[in-house]
Amino acid sequence: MMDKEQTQNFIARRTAQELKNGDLVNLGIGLPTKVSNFVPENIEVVFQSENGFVGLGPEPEECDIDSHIVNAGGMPSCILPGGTFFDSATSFGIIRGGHLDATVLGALQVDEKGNIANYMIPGKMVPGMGGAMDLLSGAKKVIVAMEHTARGNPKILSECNLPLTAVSAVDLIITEMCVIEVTDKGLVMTEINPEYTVEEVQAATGATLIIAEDLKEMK
Amino acid sequence: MMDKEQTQNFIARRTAQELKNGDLVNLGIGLPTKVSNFVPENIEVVFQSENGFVGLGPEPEECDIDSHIVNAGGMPSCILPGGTFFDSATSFGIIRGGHLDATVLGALQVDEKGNIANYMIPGKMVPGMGGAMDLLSGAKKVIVAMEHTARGNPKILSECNLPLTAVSAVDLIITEMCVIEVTDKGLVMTEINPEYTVEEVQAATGATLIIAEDLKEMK
Amino acid sequence: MNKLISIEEAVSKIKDGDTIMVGGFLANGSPEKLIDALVASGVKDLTLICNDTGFVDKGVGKMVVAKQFKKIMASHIGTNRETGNQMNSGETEVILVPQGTLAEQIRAAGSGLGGVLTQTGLGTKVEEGKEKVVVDGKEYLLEKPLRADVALIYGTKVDKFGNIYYSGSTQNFNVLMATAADLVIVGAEEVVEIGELDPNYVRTSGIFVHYVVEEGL
Amino acid sequence: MNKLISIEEAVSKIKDGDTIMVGGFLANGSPEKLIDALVASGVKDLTLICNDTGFVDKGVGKMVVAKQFKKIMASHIGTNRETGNQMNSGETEVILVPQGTLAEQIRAAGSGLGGVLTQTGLGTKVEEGKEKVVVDGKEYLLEKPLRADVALIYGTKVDKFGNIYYSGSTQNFNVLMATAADLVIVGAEEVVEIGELDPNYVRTSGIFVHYVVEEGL
Repeated sequence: MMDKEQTQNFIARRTAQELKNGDLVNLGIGLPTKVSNFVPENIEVVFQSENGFVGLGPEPEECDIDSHIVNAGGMPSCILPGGTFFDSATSFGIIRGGHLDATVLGALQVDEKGNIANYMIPGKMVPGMGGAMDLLSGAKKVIVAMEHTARGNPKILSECNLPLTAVSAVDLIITEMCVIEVTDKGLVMTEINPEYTVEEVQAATGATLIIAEDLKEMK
Repeated sequence: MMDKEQTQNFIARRTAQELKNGDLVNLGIGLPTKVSNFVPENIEVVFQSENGFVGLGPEPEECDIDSHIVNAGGMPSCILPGGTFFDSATSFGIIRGGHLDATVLGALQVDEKGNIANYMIPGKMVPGMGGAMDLLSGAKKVIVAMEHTARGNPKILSECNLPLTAVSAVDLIITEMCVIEVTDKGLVMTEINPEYTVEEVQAATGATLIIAEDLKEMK
Repeated sequence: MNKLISIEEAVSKIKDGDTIMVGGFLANGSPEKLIDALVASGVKDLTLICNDTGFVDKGVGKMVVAKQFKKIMASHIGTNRETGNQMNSGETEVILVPQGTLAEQIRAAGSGLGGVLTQTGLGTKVEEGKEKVVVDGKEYLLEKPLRADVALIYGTKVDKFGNIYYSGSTQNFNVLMATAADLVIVGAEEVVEIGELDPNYVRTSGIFVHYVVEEGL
Repeated sequence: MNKLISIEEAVSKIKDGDTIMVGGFLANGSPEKLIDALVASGVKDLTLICNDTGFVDKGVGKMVVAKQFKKIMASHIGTNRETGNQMNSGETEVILVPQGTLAEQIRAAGSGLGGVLTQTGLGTKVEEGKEKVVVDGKEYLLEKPLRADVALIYGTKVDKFGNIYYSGSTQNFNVLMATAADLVIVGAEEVVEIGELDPNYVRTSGIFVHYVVEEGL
């Protein structure tokens, strides 16, 4: 069994393999942020920080800290050569305008229609949607990268019951157990972590998984 | 009788007296551009050039020519200390957004409803509206500065018959003959050039002028 | 035209019940000293328009802790537990707005546009009570312009006319809010003379700014 | 990611019948050498979206003289008599658009907005055939987003990734058009290495740009 950090790194590493050379990508805070640490060396990916720049560097430790630069999580951050700063309207123009090749977000719940809930639990935790609704509506490809369950409870459901962040928005779900494509026919599991059986993954999932004929091993 | 240049300078000088300290002002091309030469010395007025900056200088001759700077007429131009360059969306955000205290424009026709026609003569001259429709819709105060007639024909009418540039937009009309306020009751002549009689001005006008009780001398 | 005034004078212009916009993103690019002075002033019953409510000890979050808001419009409140507490207790009304929509609503107000047509929020709680407009067969939410009585913004280098140069990721909502309030006050990290800023580097023209306050670093 | 190509290669990407946007305002901030190369290429039946049609011997006006457009959308054509001639003879369709509306329509397309709500043009020929939307009792014209197949823009200093620094009044429509076309080609007065431009001074991010061409002065 992987510990929490190993699990998150495993998911982040697999997610990074979805990125293509030249992609412009926005990573949500938390687990998705780790994806930038695993970008294959043979491709160039540009990361956007929705608070106002492109060219977000992977590791703040590696540059001189400038108090004027933070990432979308509010943490001290760096800009890489070729990056640009801009205001929030320009930033979300990039996001809504179809200029973002992919976004990687976490989720509380995802369902077989590609609906996603990740901004509030009524009466309890209400962090707000931040830029998530715009990212889900505007990015060309939406990847949910998250742990498969929360305290043993499924997060992948036949239908979300928390307030939605967006409708029919998710393209791909990547967890420590498997890779799932959201299709018109439902959730298709295309890859499985060999540490788990199909039965185990299905048991941890609140929706019926369609098993791809050429189910592959998740690496 | 004044020649054409004297006439235009007379109109421009009177128009400049309408500007207040701290005003942000856009001047149309042609006669209105000359207004900047007559701003009273005791006030500061900032001029906007709708192609993308504020801080337009009055006389291009007085500065080093930079080929990257032109005014809205496409002529080489200068920016004054405290000026700023921006793009066309920002420029018209300023114009439509109510940030412009006044605009001075020329006209082919103006009528007693404050309607104005100044961008096309169907089948003949069709220069286009450029920024005029936005200026007329957005500026807090619209001043038409023009010669009273065109080849002897009235330009101030009871109703424009050329395609309108804007409806109920004009606040003040300044010509070589008089100053006219556009009011709910109609066109009120508030000042007259002492070279003309009220009858002469009325004869050169295609709408009935209301003569202000305290009609003043135009200076 | 010198717009430099003291922090005290600036703060005296904000009245109980005003709607204020405050620039910044998780306190990055927020006018920290103006916020401190507002906390000290005790002004209350304000409505806040801000990207987020910062932290309990940083950014506009300090005013949340001081209970100066009756209503808050923001895209994110998760970094300040006090906002969530006041929301859940009913003490403060909180309206959550998608970040890109909030940015465009402010821009629309500042640019004289009648509203924003966006697909963001369709099918979610965000669309409740809002009109939809169909353009070429596609549905969009009509989001209305957002103005404020006062905008409190930040600038890295600001000249006395109010022209602002921003460094790093501090532009965020400052550039937009500067255009959309009846009174715009900028808290400057550094104040310089008119003419010292290159007009090509300025992102907010001084024509939008009413007062400049020197905050220092 | 080096996007620098030759003018010939850039021009070969524009096909008969394409809709093109060309940056500039009365040829200030227009990619003059790209325009010359397009005239030489003989590409035709194009639709032009541009602020104005420049002059017969400067800016996009040279392509008007070469009769390369079947349709032109612009705010002003008065400085190029050839545009007026072709319009009056019916040879070229000319649609006049208020300048601020044109700017916002392009921005809307580039920003994923469904349209623009503006009062500009109400009560004039501009409103003919257009939908109106009422917001809080006020009437606005609904103007639709404007995209192009190709945007030909200008930059004063451009790095090889396509980041653009503009000097003076050359930003105009370039900044907007860079966001609203399937293919964006920038004609650079000067090409510099990636990292040479200060990220605070760049107005168009290279993420919008597909190709960079060196025009020189």
